[in-house]
Amino acid sequence: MPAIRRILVANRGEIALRVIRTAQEMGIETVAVYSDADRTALHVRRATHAVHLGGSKPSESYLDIGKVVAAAKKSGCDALHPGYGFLSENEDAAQACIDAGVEFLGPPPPAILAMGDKVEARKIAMKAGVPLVPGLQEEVDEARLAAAAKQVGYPVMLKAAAGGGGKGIRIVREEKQLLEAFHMARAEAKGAFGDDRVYLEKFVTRPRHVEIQVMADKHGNVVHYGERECSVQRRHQKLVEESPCIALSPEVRAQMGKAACDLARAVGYVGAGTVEFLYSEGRFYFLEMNTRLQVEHPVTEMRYGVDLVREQIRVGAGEKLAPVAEPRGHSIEVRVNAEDPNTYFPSLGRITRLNMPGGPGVRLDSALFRGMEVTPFYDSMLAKLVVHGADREQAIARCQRALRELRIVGVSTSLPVALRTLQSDEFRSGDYDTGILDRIDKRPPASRRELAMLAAAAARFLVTERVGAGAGGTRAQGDAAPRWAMLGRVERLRRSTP
Amino acid sequence: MPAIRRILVANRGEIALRVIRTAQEMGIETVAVYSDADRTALHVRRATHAVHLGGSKPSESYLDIGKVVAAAKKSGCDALHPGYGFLSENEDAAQACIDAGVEFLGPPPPAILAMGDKVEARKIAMKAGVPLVPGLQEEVDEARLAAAAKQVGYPVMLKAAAGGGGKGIRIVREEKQLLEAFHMARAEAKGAFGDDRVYLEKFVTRPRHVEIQVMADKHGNVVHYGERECSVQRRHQKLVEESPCIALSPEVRAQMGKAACDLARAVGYVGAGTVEFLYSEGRFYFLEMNTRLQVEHPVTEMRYGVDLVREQIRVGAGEKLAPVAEPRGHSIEVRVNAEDPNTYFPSLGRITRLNMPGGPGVRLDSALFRGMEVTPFYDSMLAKLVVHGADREQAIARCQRALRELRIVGVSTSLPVALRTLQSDEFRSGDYDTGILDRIDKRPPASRRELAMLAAAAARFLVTERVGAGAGGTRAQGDAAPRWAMLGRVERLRRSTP
Amino acid sequence: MKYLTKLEGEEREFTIERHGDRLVARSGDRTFALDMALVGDGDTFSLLVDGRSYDVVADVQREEVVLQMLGERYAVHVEDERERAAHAVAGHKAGGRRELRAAMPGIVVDVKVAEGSQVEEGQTLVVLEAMKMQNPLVAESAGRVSRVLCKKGEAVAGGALLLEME
Amino acid sequence: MKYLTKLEGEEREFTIERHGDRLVARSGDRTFALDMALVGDGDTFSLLVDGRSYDVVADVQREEVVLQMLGERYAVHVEDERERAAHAVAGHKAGGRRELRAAMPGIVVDVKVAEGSQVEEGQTLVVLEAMKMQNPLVAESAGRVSRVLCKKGEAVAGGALLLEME
Repeated sequence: MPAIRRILVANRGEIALRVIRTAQEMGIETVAVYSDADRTALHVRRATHAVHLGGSKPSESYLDIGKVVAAAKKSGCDALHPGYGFLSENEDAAQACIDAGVEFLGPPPPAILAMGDKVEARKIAMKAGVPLVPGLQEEVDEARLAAAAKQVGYPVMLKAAAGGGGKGIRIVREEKQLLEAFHMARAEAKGAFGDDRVYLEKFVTRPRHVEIQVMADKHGNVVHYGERECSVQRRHQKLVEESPCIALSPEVRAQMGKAACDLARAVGYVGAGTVEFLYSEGRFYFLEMNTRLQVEHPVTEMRYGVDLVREQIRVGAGEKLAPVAEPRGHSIEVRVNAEDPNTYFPSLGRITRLNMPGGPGVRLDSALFRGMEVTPFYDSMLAKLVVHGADREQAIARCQRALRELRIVGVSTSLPVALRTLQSDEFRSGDYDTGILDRIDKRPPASRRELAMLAAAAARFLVTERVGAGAGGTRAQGDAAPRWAMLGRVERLRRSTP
Repeated sequence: MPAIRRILVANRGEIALRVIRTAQEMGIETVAVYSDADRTALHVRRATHAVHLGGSKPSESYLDIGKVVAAAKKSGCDALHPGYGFLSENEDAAQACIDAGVEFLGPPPPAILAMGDKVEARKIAMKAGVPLVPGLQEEVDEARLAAAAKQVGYPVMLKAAAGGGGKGIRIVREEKQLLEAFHMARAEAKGAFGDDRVYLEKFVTRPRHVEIQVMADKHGNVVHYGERECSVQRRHQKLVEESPCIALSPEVRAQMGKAACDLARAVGYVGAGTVEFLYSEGRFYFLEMNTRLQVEHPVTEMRYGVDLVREQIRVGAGEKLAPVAEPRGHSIEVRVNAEDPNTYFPSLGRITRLNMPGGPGVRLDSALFRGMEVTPFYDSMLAKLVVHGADREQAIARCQRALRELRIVGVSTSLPVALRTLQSDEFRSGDYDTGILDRIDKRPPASRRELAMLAAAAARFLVTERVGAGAGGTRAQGDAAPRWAMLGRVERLRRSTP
Repeated sequence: MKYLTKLEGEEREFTIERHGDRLVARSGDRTFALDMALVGDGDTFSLLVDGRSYDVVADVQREEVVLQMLGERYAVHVEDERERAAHAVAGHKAGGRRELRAAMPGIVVDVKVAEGSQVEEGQTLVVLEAMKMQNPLVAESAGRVSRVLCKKGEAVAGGALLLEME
Repeated sequence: MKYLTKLEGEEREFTIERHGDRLVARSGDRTFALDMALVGDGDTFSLLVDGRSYDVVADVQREEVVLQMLGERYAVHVEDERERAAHAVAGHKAGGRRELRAAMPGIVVDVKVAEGSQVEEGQTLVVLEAMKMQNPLVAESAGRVSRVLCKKGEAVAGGALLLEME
C-alpha cells in the first residue's frame, strides 16, 4: 500500500478542519473543496490547496460526487476523507473513489450499503447475534401503517430507512397522530436522503443512547474504544455526550463492545465506525451503525489519548491498528448549535464576537471565526466543546467553567441549554435518559434575572452617558442611536463582497 | 484543617486566570485584586469578586503586602494563592498571611527564605547531598570580584542572590567585561528584587536546563512529577519547554527526582515547588529551587493528567497528596511574549485580532482578549501554548500546527522564533543545550519571502480597488488612506476611558 | 435616570446615578454600588456590584438590551423615563391582530390553512423548511386567519410576515 | 498596476491585473493566478495562488504592509508606480544623520555619552529599562554624537528620539 501524501477533504466546517489538523501533523497535504458560500470559510484557509466546487446548495457542491471525485483526481490526491454527513455514508461516492484510484477513508461500499439501509442493517445484526428493539424489520407503507403500529404497541417510532443524525424520525404516541407524522417523516427523509422509505419500531421507555466506537484495519483486526453516552438529545439531535456511561456495569460494557466488534466483522468493516445501541434497565438493543467518523468522536479521543483521524489515515494506507491504550478519566462534549434555546429554531447571522475557552482539559473543535456568517445552507452546529477531567464530577465542573468562558455573539446558541443541563440534578446524578431535555427548565435561574435587569439598565445608562460626552454634550438626532451601536453597524458594513 | 471556601488570587495575567479556573471547578470563590491598569483585565472579570489595590506600578499594587493581605482579610478569604512572580517567593508575604489567619498556598516562610537566598540554598543542597556547580557559595563584592572569577575560571556567571526568572543574570567571558556586567546585574537585581547581592559560579559548557516538579503535603509526603526540559532560552528567559527530557537516562532521571525530593524534605517543604538543575554529559548540578508554581507547570499537567493548582489547594486545606499517575506521551509549551522577534525588546500596543488554536491535544493559558492593551508595567508574556501528543515527534508537529493557528495582531510576538525553533534540526534531534536560540536563524525561510512580497502587493491592489469602488469612484484626499485602514482606526478609538 | 426593565414577564424599576467613578442603583429600598467599566473591545463591560464581579457582553439597541453573562443570554427591555412617557401617550395601538412570522429564512413547504380558516391553539398553520429540518409553525391561540401572505414553495426571509390572524 | 516590493534587503516587482473574479500577477517571466477574497472580519484575506491556499492577515497602511501568514510575520514595503515616481523626485533627503529612538516606552536609567562624544560600533549609548529589563541601546556604527535629547531618570514614550549621531 503506498503512503498517503495528499488528502481531499470532502467536507466543510469543523470536521473539515479536524481532518486538516491531523493531516498537517502527519506532514500530509490537504485539498479543501468549497461552495460559493464557503469561499472564505476556515477549512479553505487552513488547507494547503483549495478547489471551488459550485453553488451554495449542497447538491451543487458537497453532495456532487462527480465534482468531488474529479477534484480529488485533478489535484493529485491519493485519498479522500468524507468527514460526516454529505458523502460520508454514500456507497456510490466510495465506489467512485475506488474507480478513480483514490483511497476512500471509510469502509468498503458493501458495508456502507448494508448498514445504510436500516432494515438490512437490522437483519445483519440479528444474524450476528446482536440484540434488537422489537419492531418491524422492513419498510412500512401507508396501508399497513396503522395495523403495524397497533401490533408493536404505542408509543412507536417512525424512522427513515436511509436515515442518520436524527433526521426523518418521529415518535407517535397515539393513532390519531400517526398519519401526519408518517408524512412528515417521509418528507424529511426524502429531503435529507433522497429516499422516503420509513420503518417502524417500539419506542423503548427511559432509554439511554449508548454507542461503541469501533475501528478496523485491512488485516482483519477490529478493536473498540469503549462507549459514549449520548442521551441528551432534542429533536433526536445529540446535545451533550459523555464517556464513560456510568449506567453500564463492566459486564454490559464488555458485551456491548463485543457485539459492536462482531457486527463490524460481519460486514467486513474497515476504518472508523460507531454502533449505536439503546440501553434500558440492564439490557441493550442495536439501533444502527454509522459508517463514518461520528461528531462526538473527541469524547473518545480525550479518554484514550488516541487520534482517531490519524488511525483512519493509517488504516487507509494499509497499516495495522495501533494498540488501544487504557482509558483515563472522564470526558464530556457539548455541541454548540446556532439555534434559539427555547424553540430550537436555527439562528442565523454574523458572528461579531468570539471568546474561546482555555486552560486545562479543554478542547474546542470549530471552524468559527469572528465575522463569519451563519447561513441557512448548512448544519447549524458551530462548535464542539470537549473537556476531560480526572472523574465525572471534575469533568462536569470543568465543562460548566468552559461553557461560561465560551462566548459567541451574533446568533443565539444552545450554550445556555447545555449549561442548564450540566447544572441539573438529573444529569449530575447520572440517572437520566433520552427524555432529559424535556424535563429541564430552560429559563435562566430566577436569582439571576434581577441581576440581568440591573446590568441592562446600567449598560443603557453608561452608553447614554458616553454618547453624550463623546458628542460634546449634543446629540445629532433627538434620541440618536448610541455611538457605540453605530460602531457596531460600521463593523457590519465591512463585510466582504469581493 | 477547615475547608477552603474563598481564595484571594494575589496575581494578574494568565496565572491569576489559571488559579481562578481551578477554584471555579472546585466550587471555591475567588477574589481578584487589581491595579489601575488592570481594571478591565480578564482576571478581574472572571473572578467572583474583585478588589482594587492601587496604582499601576507593582509596588503600589501587586507587590504591596499590606494591601494584598488586608484585601484577603476584608473580603473574607480563607486562603491566598500567590501565583508566580510578585509575592510568590516573599517570606514576609507568607508570614503576613499566617499572622492574618489566611492560608498561604505555598511553602512555610523559612523554606521560602532558605531557597530564596541562592547562597543559603546552595549550602542546604550541599548538605542534603545534592550535587552543585563549582563556584563561590557566597556573595561577591567588587573588590574580590576579579580574583574570584579568575579562581573559578572563565566563562563565569553572575547571578542575583535573591533572583529567579533569569533577571539579574550575566555571563562573563573575559575579565574586561566583568565590571560592567557586575554593575548591570546588581542594578537589575536591585530593581527586580530590591536586593543587589550577586554571586558567581562556573559557566557549564553545553548545559541543559532540566527541572523537577515536586509537591509536598503537610503530612510529610513528598512526591515528584518527573522533569521538564527548559533549555530553549533567550536572555535566560525560557521560551520552549518540554517533558520528558530525552537526554536523561532512566537512572539519571530517578537520581534527579530523588535529589529534588531530598532537598524539599531538607527544608520542610509544603506545596508545589521546582528544583532546577543544569544537566551536562550525564551529570546534573543543583541550580536553585523555585518555591512556587512554575510558569511551565502545564507541561507536567498534560503528561500526568494532574491539576497542580488543585493539588496546591488540597494541600493547603490539609489533605494528603493524591497518588501520582503514570506519565503519558510528550508535551511541549511555548511562551508567547510581546517582543520583537529579533531584538527581544518588548512590543507594546493594542491587540486588534486574536485567533485561538484548537483541536486535539492543544491547551492555551492566557489572559488575552481582543482590545487588550499591552502596557509596559508588567511582564511581557501574553500566553502559553501547550500541546500533548503520543510521542515527541507528534508533539512537535502538533505544536507547529497550533503555532500557525494562533494569531495575535497588534504587537510583535515570539511566535515566529518558537516556530523556527521547533522546525530546526537541532531541536528536532533533541541534542540541544541552552545555547540553541543563538544558533537558530530567526529570519523567515527564503522560499517564503517572495510569496509574502506577492501577497503584500496583492493586498495593496485589493485595498486600493475596494476603496475606489466603495467611495463611488472618487477619493476624498488624493492618496487617501484606504477605507479599510480607516475602519481600523475607528475601532481603535473605541478604547475604554470610563 | 430612572429605568423600567422587563424580562420574561417580570418588571423592575431602577434609578441610576453617577457618584464620581461609581454608579449607585436603587430599586425599592435596596441600594447597589456599581463600578462599571467598558472593556477595550467595545461591547463588553466589567461590572462590579457591591464587589461581586460580572463580565457582561451587552448589545444595546435603544430599548432592547441583549446581555450575555454567567453563561446565560438575556433579552431585556429597558425604557428610560422619557421613553415610558412617550409610550404611554402612543397607547396600545396593536389591538387584537396577531402575526405569524418566519423565525428564520427558509422555504415554505406547506400552508395548511386558507384565509378565513378558523384554527385551534396548537394547530399547524405553515410548515417551514430550514437547515434541512421541517419546522411546523403552530397557532399560539385559537382564532381566524385574516390574511395569508406566503405560498407553498416560496423562499422567505427571516422575520417575513407569513400570515395574519384575528 | 505595477508594484515594487521590498523585504529585508530583497526587491521584487509585480504587475497585478484583474481578470474577472481573479487576479493575474506577473514578475519577470513568471505568472501567478490569484484568487483573493477579503474575509468577513476585515483584515484577513483568503489567498489562493495557483490553487495553493494561504490565510493572510494584512495591515495595509499605505506603503507599509504588515503580513501574518504561515506562522510568520513580514513587514513588506510596497510602492506603486506613482509613489515610486514621487519618491524619485523627492530624492534622498536623509543624508548622513542617524537617530537613536526608544524601541519601546521605558525609563532612561543611564546615558553613557555626551554631545560631541566619539563612539564605536556596538558601544552602549543609553540604557533603557522597560518591563523590568535593562536594555543597553548600542551604536549601530561608529560616529559622533551630535545631540542628546534624553536624560537619566526620564520616562520616554515608544519611538521617542533619544539622541542624534553624525
